[in-house]
Amino acid sequence: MSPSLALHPLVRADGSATFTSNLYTVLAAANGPVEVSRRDELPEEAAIEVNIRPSSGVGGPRERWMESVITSLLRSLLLVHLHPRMLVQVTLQITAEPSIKLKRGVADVALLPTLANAAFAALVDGGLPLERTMVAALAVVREGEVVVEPTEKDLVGCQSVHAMAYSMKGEMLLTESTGRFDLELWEDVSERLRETTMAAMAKAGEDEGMEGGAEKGEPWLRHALKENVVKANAWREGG
Amino acid sequence: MPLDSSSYSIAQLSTQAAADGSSYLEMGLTKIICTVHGPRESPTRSGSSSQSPGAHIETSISIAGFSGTDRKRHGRNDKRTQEMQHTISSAFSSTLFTHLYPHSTITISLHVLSQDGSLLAACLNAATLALVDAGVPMSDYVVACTTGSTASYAGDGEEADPLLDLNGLEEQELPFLTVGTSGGEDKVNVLIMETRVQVGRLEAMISVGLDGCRQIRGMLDRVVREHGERVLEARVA
Amino acid sequence: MASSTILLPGETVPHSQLPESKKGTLTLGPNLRHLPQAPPASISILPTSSGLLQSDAKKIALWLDTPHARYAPSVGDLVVAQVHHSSTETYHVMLTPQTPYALLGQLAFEGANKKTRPKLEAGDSVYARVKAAGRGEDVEIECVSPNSGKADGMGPLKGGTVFNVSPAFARRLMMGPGKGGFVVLEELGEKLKFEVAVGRNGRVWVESGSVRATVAVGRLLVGCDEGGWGVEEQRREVRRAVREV
Amino acid sequence: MPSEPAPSTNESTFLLSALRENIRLDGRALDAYRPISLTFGSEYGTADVRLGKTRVLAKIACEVTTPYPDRKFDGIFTINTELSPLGSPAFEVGRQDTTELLLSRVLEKTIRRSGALDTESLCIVAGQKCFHLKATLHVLDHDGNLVDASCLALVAALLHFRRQDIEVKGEDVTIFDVREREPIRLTIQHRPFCVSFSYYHNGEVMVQDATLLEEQCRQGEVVVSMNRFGEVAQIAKYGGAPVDGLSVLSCTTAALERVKGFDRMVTEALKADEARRDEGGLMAELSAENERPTGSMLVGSEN
Amino acid sequence: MPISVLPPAPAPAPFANKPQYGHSLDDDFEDEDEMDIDSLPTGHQRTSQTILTPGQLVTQDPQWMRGHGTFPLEDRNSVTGIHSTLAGTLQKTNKLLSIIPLRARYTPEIGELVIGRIVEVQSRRWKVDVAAPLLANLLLSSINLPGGILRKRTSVDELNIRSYFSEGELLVAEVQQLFHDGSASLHTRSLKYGKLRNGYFLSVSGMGGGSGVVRAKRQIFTIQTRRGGEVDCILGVNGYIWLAKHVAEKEGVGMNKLEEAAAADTGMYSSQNDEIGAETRGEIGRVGGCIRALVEGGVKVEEGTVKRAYEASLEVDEVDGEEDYLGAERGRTVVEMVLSGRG
Repeated sequence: MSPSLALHPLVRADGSATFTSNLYTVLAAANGPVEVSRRDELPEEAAIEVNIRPSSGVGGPRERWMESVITSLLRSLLLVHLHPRMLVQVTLQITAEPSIKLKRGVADVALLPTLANAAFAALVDGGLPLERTMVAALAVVREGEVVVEPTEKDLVGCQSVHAMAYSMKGEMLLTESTGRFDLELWEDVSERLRETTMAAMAKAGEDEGMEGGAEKGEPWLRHALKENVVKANAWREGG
Repeated sequence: MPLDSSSYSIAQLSTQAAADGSSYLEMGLTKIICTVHGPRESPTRSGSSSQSPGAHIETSISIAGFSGTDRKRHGRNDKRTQEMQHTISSAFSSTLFTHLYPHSTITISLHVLSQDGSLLAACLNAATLALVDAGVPMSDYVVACTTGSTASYAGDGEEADPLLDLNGLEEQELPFLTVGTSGGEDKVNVLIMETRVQVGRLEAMISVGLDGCRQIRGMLDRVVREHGERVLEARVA
Repeated sequence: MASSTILLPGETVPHSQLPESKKGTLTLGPNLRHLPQAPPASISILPTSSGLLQSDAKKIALWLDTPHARYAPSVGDLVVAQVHHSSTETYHVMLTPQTPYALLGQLAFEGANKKTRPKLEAGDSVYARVKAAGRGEDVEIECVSPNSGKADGMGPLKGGTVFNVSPAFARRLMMGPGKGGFVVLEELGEKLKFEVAVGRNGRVWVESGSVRATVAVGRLLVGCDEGGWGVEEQRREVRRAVREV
Repeated sequence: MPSEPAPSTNESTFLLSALRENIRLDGRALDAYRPISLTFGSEYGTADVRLGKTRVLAKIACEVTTPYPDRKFDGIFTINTELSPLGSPAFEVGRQDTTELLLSRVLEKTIRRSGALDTESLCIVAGQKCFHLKATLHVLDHDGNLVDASCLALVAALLHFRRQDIEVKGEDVTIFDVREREPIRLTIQHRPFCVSFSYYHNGEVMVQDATLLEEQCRQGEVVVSMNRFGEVAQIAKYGGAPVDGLSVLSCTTAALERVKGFDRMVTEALKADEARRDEGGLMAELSAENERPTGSMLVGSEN
Repeated sequence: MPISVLPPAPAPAPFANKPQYGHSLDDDFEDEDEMDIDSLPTGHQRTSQTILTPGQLVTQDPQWMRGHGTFPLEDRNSVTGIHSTLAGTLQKTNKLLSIIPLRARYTPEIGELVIGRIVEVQSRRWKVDVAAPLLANLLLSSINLPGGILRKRTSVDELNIRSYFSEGELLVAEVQQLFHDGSASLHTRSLKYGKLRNGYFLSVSGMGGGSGVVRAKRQIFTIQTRRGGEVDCILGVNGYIWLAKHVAEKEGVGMNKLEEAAAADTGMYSSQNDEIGAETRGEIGRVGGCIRALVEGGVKVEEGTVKRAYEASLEVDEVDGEEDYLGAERGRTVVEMVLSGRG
């Protein structure tokens, strides 16, 4: 099952997106560039503020940690130097979670790809200047086997969880893992995730050429973004 | 319904020399000191803050730990207190001539020394006196009181007897509301009700409350006049 | 005309899409950037957002449209600005919420000198053009054309009201009759008398002298923006609105 | 510090003169609401309310904890409202602002203080174990009238929510997983809804369901919370321009009509949701079993 | 120093002991209606002796004009009346009716002498607290610079702005101009204005109060004290008062520009106090005590009352023995003596 992405679900925020993976749904809003408080102002580039809001209750240290991970990921995506002394604000609201209780560490890593994809899509929707396109994905190792984009059941009793993000050019932008694994296994996982994420961004032509393209899934990110652009430009045909 | 005011309410003006205006008010066992500072220039006037066309009214309520029977600590961040602060600020922002004082602040500080019901009403009355003392122009006094209904919400509306100016115990047992008026002719400025009551009961409660406010207005007005006469006496002497 | 190249952030603009003009330099519009460090043989132009690649062979320009972005001021844009406060020589005005205020000189009006300058209060609206906007510097606007010294329709906006639309919609409205896919204003103009000032910052000022007519114009504009009406639908809605007024 | 910019003089003057002629900028009648939609999520206890452009999401979660020592026989019920930049770029994370304060106080008074939820039913073992019901309100889009939308979403979510079933044997408590036993509904004693009135021209013009712009231009508001049986849970008029006592009373009359509509709407939406969930037919018998206690509570509050 | 412990003031009589007054709003409005405005003398310093309270109707007679402290309100019969917004007394200036509040913050007016405290230093001006709703402005160009009046202002002066006045320092100045928001612009372009030192600051409630400083012919005067030499008194109209050791003026009255320049140079902007003898300090303190006693007794503070109070305090000392403190009983005695002296 390929993840689903809907752009611009909100009205007030500059850019917004809803992203649903096998496990979570995250609603993201991006505002920017907006005025920044003196305290957070950076002289040469835009400050990035990420807020993660759990579906119930208020955030705690776990959310703060995820925020720091997402912030540094976004810093590698956004062209921050284009808006010095301004703020790019990203708010990530978790709206649906797995119904089973996951171990804390597992849940944190498992959530990261959904957060990252939602945040990226919201930034695109808000027209904020980006350096590259990226896709994040999750994999678990279960009974020695790598499962990409796992379901709830796959997460229970897995050995390790890996969240990674790749740019369109195949650069690794994010990697967070937890559990027991060795370097070899990690390399294996990262290769698998690279293929998956690349497939999500692939151009239609390249997709077929790729080995086992069907298995990797369709280029959902490209489709979703393309659809959004086509919709916005529909008037050109009419006029 | 006459307000039982014999040896009951006490009010004074100009009790704190250091403030621009001040008052002390007792309504039953609810006792409040109010000080008013300003209008004075708003402290933060950085570029981003809005240049408001009129004075901004800030209210702070501090409830002494010993004011109630349960010796509870009342934090400033208590939402109930904050709501009262907001209510008082907005009640006066429509009554005071704030447009005469652009980009300045009027601070109302209320210190609750003892509480036994009708807290919001007492705060509003005390603030009115202190603002009069401070010489802040206003279109009318803001006066408030509480009214309750004797029967519980499930009972029949006809038999219920509304009562005026509730104490703490009555507030815990009966549905009640706080009504504040200003501008004369039964104009309702503040109306806060937090207990469940049948809709049919409201009319009687509000009309008794309006009557109570009229009486309290008379009292406050007399206090102001007496205070004024004393001041004039001293000036002439 | 419109190409059908849709790009994602960081993809290279294909060479085939570059305007085929040998003379003159290529102008890059919004949402595109040039990477100079790339080998000289290949011109490396990257989009910073996802959108439809637009090119103008005459002006040798290339740009990318983004549908929802916050308005970014660029020199020459006409905007509807709101005065926030004034200091001795300038008005501080709001173009979009939550962004630093733009500056409007108190003398930047047609024929204004110390005595004749318009007195603006906080909350007043002006129709102005962006005079300066650059990275990291204050945005400046003016209500007088730099060439003619005339107001050219700019200046304080008296009466009427302001409606909020998306910046993309505002830009299309300003493309002129038919070009932006809108016929609302033209159609309405035949039936009703009203003044309108479209600001690129997504604020449209409308004044007709009658509350009902102004509301009708505003609702049509907002409906058009949010509903994405086609030309036929626009005509139908205009007819209905006119009947109601 | 970001804040909602004040409307321009043109906008506020125009809005007021339009209201003088009983015209609203979106063409509504003064007492009309914007289109309302109420949808439930796939999880129990999730309600999404849209009121024109305003959108609120209410979520209910439940966990087992120890009760407060001074309230041994009660479970814990908290309502959490926090405004984030999601709803409007003017909201700042973690900042206390008046909109949030008033919203949370109104919900507190309307739902918690009026006893809409029977907290005793959340008690598992007196003094030792109880359910902690956490209601969280997410404001996704703010275009005015957050109070009415939030209250509607919260009441709907509470009615939609099912908690895990339990079994108490002496000191031992078994909490059944959703898969093991059909979860059960909460005991809702009455359904209060909020109706907010904004007024202009010294109370001569009263408007329901104000948009953000209308809220910014108003002289004051009256928030009435009541259920369809005419029991008023709270009234709040925090200062603002004084109005006649009579017009406040007329607000309650208008609110009653509106509340009846809300109540009907929630009932229908719940029914539709149930029908959708019941497609498998598997839950039919289980839910019939659960119908009884909830139904009787509703009757009880009718007296 | 002796401390007098005051017994708590008796609680004011509860309401019910007095006849019900203004039982309803309507009574209030109508009873107070016909105030005899015509018989009221017109002009400053002469106000009615009846107290008006906020919301009260002053008159419905259309011949009068609304002044400060009033607002128009239409009643049920759509007759517009002038209502009071303050608790105070009525003042009539020809056809203009104003309410003079019993007490209020200072409202600056052009030409008034005020004492202020520097709150903020900006690039070319100071922000001065003068007890008014808004801070007053003092422009760098509105002060005398060392080197005389002919000296040109330079950017160096802008950089050295703190060497003239810095935060917390006191000055005496005149209100030069008012802005549309009611805030004042000050100037110190006269030798009698400028930085304050060698003395003692005290603040009493400002204009319009039952007590406090009132506008008078002279706001600056010198008291010849018995032991400490001369003490300068500056009574700011805004209720701020400065008492200082008298500094002899340089050579005569007719100052020319050169002398002015010289005076300016010698420590015009110094923040250092001169040597002040213990006796002078004592006398400054005594004058301060007198003023406080006057304020407490509700007597207006002006040259005459201050001087009389000083004399009275000396007499009290002769009777009761010497004591520095002028509070409580002694204070009241002084006030009584002042009042009887006048009557």
